[in-house]
Amino acid sequence: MTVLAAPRALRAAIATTPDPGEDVRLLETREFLPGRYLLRWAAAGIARRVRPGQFVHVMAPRTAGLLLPAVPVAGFDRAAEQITLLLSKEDGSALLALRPGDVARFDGPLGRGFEVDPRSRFLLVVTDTDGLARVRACVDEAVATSRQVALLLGARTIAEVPPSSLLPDEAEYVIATEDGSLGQRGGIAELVASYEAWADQCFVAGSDGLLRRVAKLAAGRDARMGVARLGRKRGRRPVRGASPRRRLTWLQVALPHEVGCALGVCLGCVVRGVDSQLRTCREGPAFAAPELRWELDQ
Amino acid sequence: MTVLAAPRALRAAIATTPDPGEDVRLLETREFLPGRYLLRWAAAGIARRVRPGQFVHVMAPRTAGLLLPAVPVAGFDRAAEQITLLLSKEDGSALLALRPGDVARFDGPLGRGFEVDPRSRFLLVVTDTDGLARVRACVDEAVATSRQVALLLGARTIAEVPPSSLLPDEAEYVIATEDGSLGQRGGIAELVASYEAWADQCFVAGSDGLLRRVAKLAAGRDARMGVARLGRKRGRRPVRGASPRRRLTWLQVALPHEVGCALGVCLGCVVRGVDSQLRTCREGPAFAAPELRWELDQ
Amino acid sequence: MTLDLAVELAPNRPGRLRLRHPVLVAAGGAGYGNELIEAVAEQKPAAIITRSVTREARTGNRPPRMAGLPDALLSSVGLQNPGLEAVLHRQAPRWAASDVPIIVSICADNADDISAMARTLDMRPDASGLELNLACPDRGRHGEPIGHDVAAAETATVAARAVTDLPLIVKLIAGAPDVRIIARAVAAAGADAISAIGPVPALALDRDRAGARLGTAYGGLSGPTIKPIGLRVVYEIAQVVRIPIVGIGGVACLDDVLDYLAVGATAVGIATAALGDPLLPGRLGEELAAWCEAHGVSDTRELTGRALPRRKDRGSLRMGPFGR
Amino acid sequence: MTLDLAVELAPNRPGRLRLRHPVLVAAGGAGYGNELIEAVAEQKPAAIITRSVTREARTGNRPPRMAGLPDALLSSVGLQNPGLEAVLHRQAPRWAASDVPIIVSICADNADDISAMARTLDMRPDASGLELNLACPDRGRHGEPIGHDVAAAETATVAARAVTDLPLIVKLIAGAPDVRIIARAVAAAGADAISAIGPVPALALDRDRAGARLGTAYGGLSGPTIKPIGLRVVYEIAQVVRIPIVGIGGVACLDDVLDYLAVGATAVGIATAALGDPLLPGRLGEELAAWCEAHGVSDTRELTGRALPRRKDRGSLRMGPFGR
Ligand SMILES: Cc1cc2nc3c(=O)[nH]c(=O)nc-3n(C[C@H](O)[C@H](O)[C@H](O)COP(=O)(O)OP(=O)(O)OC[C@H]3O[C@@H](n4cnc5c(N)ncnc54)[C@H](O)[C@@H]3O)c2cc1C
Ligand SMILES: Cc1cc2nc3c(=O)[nH]c(=O)nc-3n(C[C@H](O)[C@H](O)[C@H](O)COP(=O)(O)OP(=O)(O)OC[C@H]3O[C@@H](n4cnc5c(N)ncnc54)[C@H](O)[C@@H]3O)c2cc1C
Ligand SMILES: Cc1cc2nc3c(=O)[nH]c(=O)nc-3n(C[C@H](O)[C@H](O)[C@H](O)COP(=O)(O)O)c2cc1C
Ligand SMILES: Cc1cc2nc3c(=O)[nH]c(=O)nc-3n(C[C@H](O)[C@H](O)[C@H](O)COP(=O)(O)O)c2cc1C
Ligand code: FES
Ligand code: FES
Repeated sequence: MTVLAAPRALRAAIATTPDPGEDVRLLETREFLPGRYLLRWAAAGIARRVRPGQFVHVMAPRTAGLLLPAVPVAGFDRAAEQITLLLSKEDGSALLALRPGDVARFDGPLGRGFEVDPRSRFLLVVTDTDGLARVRACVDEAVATSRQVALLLGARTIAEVPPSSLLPDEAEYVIATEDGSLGQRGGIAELVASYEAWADQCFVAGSDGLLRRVAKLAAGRDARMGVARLGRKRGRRPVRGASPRRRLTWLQVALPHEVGCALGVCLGCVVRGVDSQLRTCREGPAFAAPELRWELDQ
Repeated sequence: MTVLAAPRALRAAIATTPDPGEDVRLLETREFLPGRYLLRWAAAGIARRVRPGQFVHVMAPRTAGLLLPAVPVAGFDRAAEQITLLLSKEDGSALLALRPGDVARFDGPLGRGFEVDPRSRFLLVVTDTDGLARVRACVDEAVATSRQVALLLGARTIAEVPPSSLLPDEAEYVIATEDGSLGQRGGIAELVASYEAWADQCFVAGSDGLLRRVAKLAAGRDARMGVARLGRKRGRRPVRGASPRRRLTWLQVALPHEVGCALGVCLGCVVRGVDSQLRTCREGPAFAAPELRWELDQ
Repeated sequence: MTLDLAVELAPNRPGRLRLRHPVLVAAGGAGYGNELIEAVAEQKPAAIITRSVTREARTGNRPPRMAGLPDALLSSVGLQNPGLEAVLHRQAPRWAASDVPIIVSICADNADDISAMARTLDMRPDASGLELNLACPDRGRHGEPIGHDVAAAETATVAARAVTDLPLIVKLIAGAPDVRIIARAVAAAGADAISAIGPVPALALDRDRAGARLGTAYGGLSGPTIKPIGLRVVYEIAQVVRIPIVGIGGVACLDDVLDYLAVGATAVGIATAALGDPLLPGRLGEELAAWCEAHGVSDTRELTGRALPRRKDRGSLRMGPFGR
Repeated sequence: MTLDLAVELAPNRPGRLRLRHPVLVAAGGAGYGNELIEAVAEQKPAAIITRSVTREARTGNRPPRMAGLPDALLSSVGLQNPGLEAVLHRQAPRWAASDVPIIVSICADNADDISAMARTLDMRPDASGLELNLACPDRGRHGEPIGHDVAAAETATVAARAVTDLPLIVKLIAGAPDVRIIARAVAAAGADAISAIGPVPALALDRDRAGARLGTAYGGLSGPTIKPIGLRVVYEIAQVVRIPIVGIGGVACLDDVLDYLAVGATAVGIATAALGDPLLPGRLGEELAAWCEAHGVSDTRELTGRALPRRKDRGSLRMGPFGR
């Protein structure tokens, strides 16, 4: 098996972040669901700078650099200088073979994270078992900044519901399962409506279907809530995708980003935006919902 | 990455050995040369039955069962119920990722080992860095049965010479390097001549070139030594490849066997015999030199 | 829920090649099958396809014949076999005694040999079917395999079909410029089923890089590494023929079986991984049954073709930001 | 010992495409090159081949476009690019400022477009060479790639050659029934060098197996998994042409570079592994230099073709028990 030697930090030099790669030390691997693991790392630099929605590019160890090198930062503790990743066995990441004390090298944090408006007090996070890794850090952000946060999670069945120990006590954790084996029966998107008035902002990641359903709901929310269209009252029309504009958007989504250059050059991570193609690794992985071309059935 | 679950013991049921696969526990991994490792295992059943030249088929862990599942047993200690394997990083064996205490499953011992004549007192072992794993167990056999043994090892340079700590003190360890950086300068085959009178039997494994050179020497030895042709005085002409005949042969070679069914059905391990094709996994990996079609330049 | 894992590989000849479950041993994965049959009481493969047999004996290729690569096997056995008559003489009596169907793979580069072998097998009660291996290099076309050429593939299929009504599987190779054309031709020429893929031509070097690692230089790549190629080929074939497909190439675990079914295979064959673990095909049959039970699937045929494009999707312009 | 790592990719145009060492970035491995060039001061790749450019702009394929597989990448970007003029306008000024030669990959399914693009490039000082990508599906031949067909490959090569004397590399694909025939034709038509291989057509499924993982269903397989296929193709080509070959496919470490050189490549290209680690091509150039020094090799050309069959070996009947 060809294994690449650890590269020097380069992506960082050209990417959104000016920081070089970092040697990180594995503190703990915990199987929180069958085949799903939480990995906690000592990673001072990344923990200090990371924003929810950002990812790291695993430079070493890896199997020829190809097995899902991009991994979302699922949690952070700036005081303890730690980050957590959530990985599933099917990802085949070489990180799962490591044991506590082992060292890996991560390039990051990379990409654009969620924009949390300073004035937002109530944050809604909506996800499913697979999407959790991409939005879980919003909960840490909320707790660190003394906001209220609710995390709605949908799963097929109770066996796929992550334990509440994955979340800080401060977070409200609401569950729906398709078979009704835990929490509400049905899809989690159906629960979003009852939070839309409460939440100042909503962050979502999960299956395509979940994203579409929540996006559709959000598209109708402004009207229902009587909210002014974002940015309308400002003098200059803000640039789509610009931070201030994103910050004011009720719904932001984090798209999956697993492989590719994370540099913006391979165009492998492209998704369709409203008026251009967007690269998940550079313009994302977090997007304001209105930036994306949803073409929803309305 | 697909990883096969541990299969039940089957090869054993149809193979030369009537024994099922065995769970073995790693005791120690030691890097004895850069990129080359000695792995010591608690493996009571295999240690009890193994003969020098035999191999095990690694059933678990493995990467889809393909990366060199056949590994020669490089050493054994019947009293301690241990065996050792020698692996190099290039083999890419999943065994190298294990740590002490981890369990693997081996099918074996498989194949036909060397035949040591009960009357032989002086054993000569000839090899090179890569071949060592296939013949090193002859030394353990010799020591266990109070025979004298000399191991001649050829390497390109001192950096590729395994340390003498790999061998018991009782063994004579003779080295030649191509660049003269340790021991005699030149090929190891050149040293065999000075042992041919001393040795009752000779066991060799290594590069094709080494095997050919030693085979050529051995082909002329009978005449030089005035040794009667093997088996000639017996009533019935012994079957080529039969144990008694092999036992009387001065030179036996262990051929490499890395992949394939180890069952005799895939014909992937075939080598050319004097009057038929021979399967390394069943008729070998140890062969009497006269069984093989050398087509030596004479 | 009654669970039906059985599949028909020759639906036009009902019951003639009915398998208890969809996982079989592909050609080369168990020799002529008897060692395996005799050792296994449970976890039996659905069927065993023999290694390919030629009309006359062949000594096979110059060693070394196999090399282990990361997640793959490179091999070039070269059809070593004692010829069809000898194989039948030595092996067939035991086939008859087994309840695992034996499908005899035959290989030749001319219609005469194919007809002769198919005729011979037609008269034997011990073979449950025939696989025609189109990987044979055609001496008439600078050694390019028969399976690369529509006309040659068609001729070969007709040569077998004309003389036997044994279930006939035709094995395609991955290297054809457009495998769909070959698949259509072979189906039209009377194949009961199609199997694909065979090994992918490849090469590996000796440790010192002074030459190729195999005696023939070139070898066929098989094992997990080739699965994405095999899935592509089966996905292509499944969209153009209606006969059953045996998906082969890199199967080593249940996920691989489910993948091949999803792209349109009715059954799945295993060679390389069965060399390392001869019980694998039978065990995966059991695992498939358990999986179906756990997922409320009562007939594996429900799984076949699930991932193929549905007609209504074609030409649809509606798609979201990530293409769905 | 003076160490000469330099290689000429267009020996008939001396000095026009002389590389400092043999490891370059293959098409798609670094976009149009400027991000990489501007970030790297040392460990520079020997050259950068741009992602393929078409005459008119293309929006590329429907997402998702990439999937990570074990030791491989499946991708289908679909030639997203703003068209040659726009690429030259935005990117070429910075190419001119760099000392890393930029080779522009062009792609089209008709001679007109190829001529037009080659002519445009011929007039620019900033491109050091031209790579003609024969993977383009030919609309005139049901979308079969140009590189599958001798006549189409020849026409395409002539179309470029006739209008430029820039160094011309023609990139072959792995899927041709007999790549040697294409290689010979392309060399005869005036290619200065040949590169191979491009990605291997393959497919992967979504996690729930309800459809293909990529938006286009099919994708191209690249990365370590395809190396044995790439080595086979280069080994084949090297036996029939005398022009330099750029070996591509699955290169990720020094051993891979040495392998491609041994089967006849003069230089080695990296795409997939360079996506993960953009410094890799430059670093492997340095590692190669160190290796040559340690092994007493003074010129990498000594390594090229070492594993190819030597004439004297051919037809030799003498071989030992293991075939040597
Ligand atoms: C595009 C392409 C290019 C190729 N280029 C070359 C090349 O340049 N040089 C080269 O030597 N090989 C070439 N081959 C053949 C390739 O090397 C073989 O497919 C590969 O070696 C598989 O090994 P094998 O068939 O010998 O081994 P096996 O493990 O025996 O595989 C069995 C297969 O061999 C076929 N087979 C092989 N020889 C014969 C024969 N004489 N008669 C009948 N059937 C036979 C059978 O159909 C059977 O499927 C090429 C194949 C393809 C598809
Ligand atoms: C034997 C064979 C069978 C195939 N069968 C199918 C099939 O059934 N269905 C199918 O959709 N595809 C098929 N393909 C094409 C295959 O899917 C592509 O090679 C693969 O998807 C690579 O992706 P890409 O070229 O689109 O992506 P990219 O990453 O963009 O690769 C770039 C390559 O795309 C080529 N390219 C793609 N489209 C165009 C175009 N319109 N004009 C010019 N160049 C273009 C370029 O030459 C370039 O090399 C087949 C290819 C082969 C060789
Ligand atoms: C050792 C070996 C021998 C094979 N012999 C044959 C054969 O005789 N005839 C044939 O059609 N295919 C033969 N194959 C090809 C397999 O049937 C199968 O098509 C290919 O190996 C891909 O499947 P796998 O990845 O499960 O091995 C052989 C494969 C291997 C590994
Ligand atoms: C993301 C990506 C984009 C590619 N784009 C092109 C391209 O535009 N033109 C081309 O000829 N080859 C393209 N290729 C193919 C590569 O140049 C190369 O031939 C192939 O990927 C095999 O090499 P690798 O294993 O090093 O990636 C691309 C490959 C990848 C992975
Ligand atoms: S991952 Fe390459 S452009 Fe985004
Ligand atoms: S390894 Fe299969 S016959 Fe020996």
